[in-house]
Amino acid sequence: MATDTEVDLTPRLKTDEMLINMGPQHPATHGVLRLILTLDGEIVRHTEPILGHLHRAQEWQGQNRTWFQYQALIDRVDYLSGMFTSWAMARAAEVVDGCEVPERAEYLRVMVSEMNRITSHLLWLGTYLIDLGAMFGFPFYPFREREKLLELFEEIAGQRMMFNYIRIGGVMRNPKDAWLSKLKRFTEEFPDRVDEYEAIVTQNPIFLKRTKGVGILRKELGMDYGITGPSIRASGVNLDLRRTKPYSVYPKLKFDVPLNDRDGDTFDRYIFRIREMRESNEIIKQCLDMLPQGEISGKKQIAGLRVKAGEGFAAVESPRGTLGCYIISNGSDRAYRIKWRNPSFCNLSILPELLKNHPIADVMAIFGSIDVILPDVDR
Amino acid sequence: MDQFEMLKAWAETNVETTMFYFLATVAIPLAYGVILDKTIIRSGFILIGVFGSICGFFLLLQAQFLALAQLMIYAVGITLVIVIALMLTNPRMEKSQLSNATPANQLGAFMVAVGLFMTIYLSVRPENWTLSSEPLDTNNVEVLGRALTTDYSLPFEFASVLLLAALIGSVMLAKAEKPSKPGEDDYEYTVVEDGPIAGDPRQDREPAVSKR
Amino acid sequence: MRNGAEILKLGTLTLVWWCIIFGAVWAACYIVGILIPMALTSYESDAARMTAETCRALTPILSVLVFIPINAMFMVLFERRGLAIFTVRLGPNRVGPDGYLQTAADAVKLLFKEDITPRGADAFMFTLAPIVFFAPSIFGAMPLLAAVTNYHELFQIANLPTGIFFILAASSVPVVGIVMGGWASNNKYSLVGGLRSAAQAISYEIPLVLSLVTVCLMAGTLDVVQIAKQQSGGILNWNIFGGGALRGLDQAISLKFSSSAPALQELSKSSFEQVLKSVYLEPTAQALGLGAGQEGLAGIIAAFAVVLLIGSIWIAYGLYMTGACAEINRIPFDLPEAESELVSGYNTEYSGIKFAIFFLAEFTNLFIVASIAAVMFFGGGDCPVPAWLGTALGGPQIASVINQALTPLIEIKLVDPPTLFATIWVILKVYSIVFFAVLIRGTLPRFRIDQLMDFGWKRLIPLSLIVFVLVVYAREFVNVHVGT
Amino acid sequence: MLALSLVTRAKDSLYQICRGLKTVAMHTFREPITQVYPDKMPDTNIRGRLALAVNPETSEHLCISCRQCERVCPDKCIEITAHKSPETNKLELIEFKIDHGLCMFCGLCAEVCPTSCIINTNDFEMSEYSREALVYDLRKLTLSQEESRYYFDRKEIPLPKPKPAKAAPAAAGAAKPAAAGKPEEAKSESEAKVADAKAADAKDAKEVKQADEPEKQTAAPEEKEETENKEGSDKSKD
Repeated sequence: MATDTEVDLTPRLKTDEMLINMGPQHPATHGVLRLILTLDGEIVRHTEPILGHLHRAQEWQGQNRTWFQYQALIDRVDYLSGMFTSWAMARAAEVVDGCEVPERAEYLRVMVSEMNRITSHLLWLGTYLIDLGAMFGFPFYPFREREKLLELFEEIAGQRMMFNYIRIGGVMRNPKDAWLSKLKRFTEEFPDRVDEYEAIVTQNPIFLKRTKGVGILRKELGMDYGITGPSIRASGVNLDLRRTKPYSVYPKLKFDVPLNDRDGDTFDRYIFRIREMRESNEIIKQCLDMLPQGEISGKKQIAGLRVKAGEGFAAVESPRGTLGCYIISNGSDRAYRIKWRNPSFCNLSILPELLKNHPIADVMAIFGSIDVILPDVDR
Repeated sequence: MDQFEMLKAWAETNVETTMFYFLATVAIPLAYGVILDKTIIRSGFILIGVFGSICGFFLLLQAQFLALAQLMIYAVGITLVIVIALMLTNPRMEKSQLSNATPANQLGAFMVAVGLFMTIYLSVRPENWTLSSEPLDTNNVEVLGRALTTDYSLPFEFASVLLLAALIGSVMLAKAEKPSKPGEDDYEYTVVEDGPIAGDPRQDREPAVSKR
Repeated sequence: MRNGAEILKLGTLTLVWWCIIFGAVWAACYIVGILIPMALTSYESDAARMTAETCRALTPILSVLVFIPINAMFMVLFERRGLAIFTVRLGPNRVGPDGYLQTAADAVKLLFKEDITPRGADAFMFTLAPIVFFAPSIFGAMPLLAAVTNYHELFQIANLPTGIFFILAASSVPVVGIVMGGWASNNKYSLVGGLRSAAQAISYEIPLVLSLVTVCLMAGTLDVVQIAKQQSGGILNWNIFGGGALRGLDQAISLKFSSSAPALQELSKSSFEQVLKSVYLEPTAQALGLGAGQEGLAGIIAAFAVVLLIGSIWIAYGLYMTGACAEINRIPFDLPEAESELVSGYNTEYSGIKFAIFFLAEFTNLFIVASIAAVMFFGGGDCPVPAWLGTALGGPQIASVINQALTPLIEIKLVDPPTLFATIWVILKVYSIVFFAVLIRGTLPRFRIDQLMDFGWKRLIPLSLIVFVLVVYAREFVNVHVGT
Repeated sequence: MLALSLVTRAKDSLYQICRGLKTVAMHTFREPITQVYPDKMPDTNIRGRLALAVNPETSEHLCISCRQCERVCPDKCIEITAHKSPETNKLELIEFKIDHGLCMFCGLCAEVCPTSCIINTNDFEMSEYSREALVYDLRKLTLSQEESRYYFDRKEIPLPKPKPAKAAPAAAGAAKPAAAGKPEEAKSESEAKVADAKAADAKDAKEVKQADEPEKQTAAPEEKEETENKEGSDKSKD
């Protein structure tokens, strides 16, 4: 099997190289990334990502908005996993401020963020299959489940993507019982749906051909480039902040972190995301069982919210990897300095290495598999 | 009734002649176009038109199978390969060679062309072509098949040997340029893993630093 | 059946559109092929007769010209609604009653869109490309038309003795249009798309042709009308079931059915065996030179040959469909226009009417490919119910009732029942295949170009050669069409 | 051997493809998830278009011109014009503008509003032909009594206590419809606080808002002092 899927791409005939400008208007660059590809025939020899088309000065805005206002903005950095960005910022601010977060709020945070992880991976799954050319059928199925979660988000946070739900010191709103039971129902039926996706995709010979042995990310190389998230776990690096640097109530929850025993390829990155969705589902189930009663916010959520002077860093494990936030506060109602460590930006840096000597058709298979969100790259 | 049949017969013969002249007037300018067009890929496409009209001639001769084979193999298959080969070659190189053509070269080429034409003309002219108005057997696939496997089996086999030689030759050509060392075939602008990511690969071209 | 309403809607939509398409084609054919010649024959002049003849001769091409645009419109809609059902959506349901006119609106929109020729493009080639892409599909449809209209004399004109070869030759031309368009667009994505298309078409033409040649070998002719005619007489005679390999079984069963009287039961039993023997054992024994005592061996070999033949034909059909999907650039072989890689491939720069022609031709090609399959493998316009079963189900009575009802229309040549039924069966067959193509489109991801080439050259071509050889040998021991 | 493995693999591949095809084909028999949107309006809980609620009981305007929303808005899309009434010495609302083209529907203004006046409705349809039309004025923003009741019920906001009837300058409120009648200035903040038994978070917001009031005045010192119509209120902030 292995010998068959390996592609011998050593060039035999010397032909003229061609520069192709992929993006920012290209349908498969997930937004506005621009890649300058140097092609030898259909083989990519050199890649140069051009960033910044979506730069919105999110860090600068953090210094010019009050904490309260900035929380509403920060969801937009990684718009597919807004819970994690707001959580990272809230945790950083809590580290600086030293305020307590009630346990119920922590459970709610874990719950909604794991839900968010599922939605993010579902969207990735759909779009990834589009990248691989399954344009018309399969991509709609993940979106169907995602829709259910988005409706739950809408009910609890008031928005489907820009939640503004996790706040410094707690969360915004208490869920109702009906909401919890809906979520419970979802968690019960979700594994069947994932089985369905796997029935369509995982063993599909074309899919296997497209993904197995393609874009192999060596463990050391990935560590050198600072890759995080499922991409590096698929290459066998045990880096999941929920386990390695536990935060919130994760130590109390039972879940597996899938870990590969070899250098991961595109297929591994796919299958690890699928497994992560299942694990997230389990986490939500446990949270629903363990959810305690009590306060939901340890700090008053008001316009004049202040964070004590000091500086601190906190990171969460977002669907794309380690999402860190570094805050310096001078005690006023806004940050003195905010710096983000965005997983997409770091993960994207590996792209030229992964694409080298792959045919142009693999560009999207590989680029899709590292799951980059462009606003997260450009901030 | 007779009148009608006559009309029909007249129309049939005339349609055939008209079609012949029509195809000829298409084919000859297209053939000139293949030679004269400045854009080499365009002349490749024009060649398809030439083959298409030759296919029309075969149809007029009631050789349907040959006509269709002509269309399938020459007009589409071979010409496409030619066009692709042309696309993959360097057009600038072609241009420089063209400009290098001296008047002596041009004269030589002209002489060769004239000589070739005269040879073909002289060899074809004295032949006695028997004219026949009798239609060919509609199932001329069978006729062709029989001819190829009985009377003409030797030329047929020779033709396939030629094709085999061409295949082997193309494989050899494709294999000819083998990278001597694994590192050497790397794209020269490629920034190796340990080096910094260069801004513009064409400006600061760095030698390969190290290999893992 | 929680989705019953949507399936029902799709069914109604299909029926309505079929009525529109075939109504239009029928009207055009009737007026040009029958009404005008009928009117003209009343004049005794030669010119009138000539005109009448010309009209009749032009009927097939006219019917195809009317058919193709309307049919392509319907197929786009059909595909969109079908995909919507597979993906738990509703599909286009806004324009017209329940979305029936969606594609008509799209077509009108495309016609009135600005026709842009990019700067630096070769304008002549750029314009020529869609024509070269589209025109062959019209020609390709012609012999098929003769085959599927149940040998109606009006469409017999379109037949050619080299029918299937003509279709294949015509269907190989569109790739020139793609390469031309790709090169003339002055766009690198288009160019890569065009080159890919050429490579793909040339590679997949071989298994495609070889699988069809296998069928032609069984049929002993290239003439599609002949091939369709040979398969008449129920599902067991179709090429997909060995092209007459099961004919003996068919005959034996029909014999059994015909003798329903209990007294004849014993006799019919023996004759049942006799028929089987005469059809299967004897040719096999003859071919092997076996004596009278070795009937058991001959029976085993005959059975094996039949199974082998049918299996080979199924594989040949699979090969044909794979190659055809690649020829017409459908998923999973839609590399020339791979959206995620090449934006839109060869038609990136096209807009307006030129894009519409590309789009039209794509779906027409799908239809033609499906009709080739219907003619070559599924018996053309043949009713799948065998005669004995039809009799048992009261087929003749139904037919006579229908004939009675249609008699006044038949009188004035408004309807020709054989053609009508043949058309209905062909359409059902063709659209089943199209529906399957839609299902495939809804499931499979896309190949990569080098894998596509590998798959074509290293898997499909050897397999098609093996199937070819198997069929050559297997049919020596079985009565296929050639023998009868 | 090789041929056998090839056959096995071909069989496996075919089986897997058929499994996928079957799964997709079985989806035919599932209910469509599409919502027929314009025909059937979705029942959302979305933080939609901003609006100003009136007291569902008395149809009084609830805005007290405290400018909390204007200050908290990250996009600066709210613009309040108010003046201190010479008779009552209380703030009177003259104009309330929200530029929905700028608004990002974060809902912060609704959170800080002490009287639950500004709320996010569930309405999300506000297509217009021009950007100017997206700037909603007081008349367009103010909800009717029924709508206010609907949203108060839906969002489970406790009903505000009706204000004591005032000798009405209501008629002086220019050519505004009755629903958008001249809003009266609220009582002192403490009074309003006691009166309105708010939901927990809303209450929190209000309590601390009082505590923070002097500090905020340093940042935006105009509130109590300036009595005139302030167009450049956002300019005065830095």
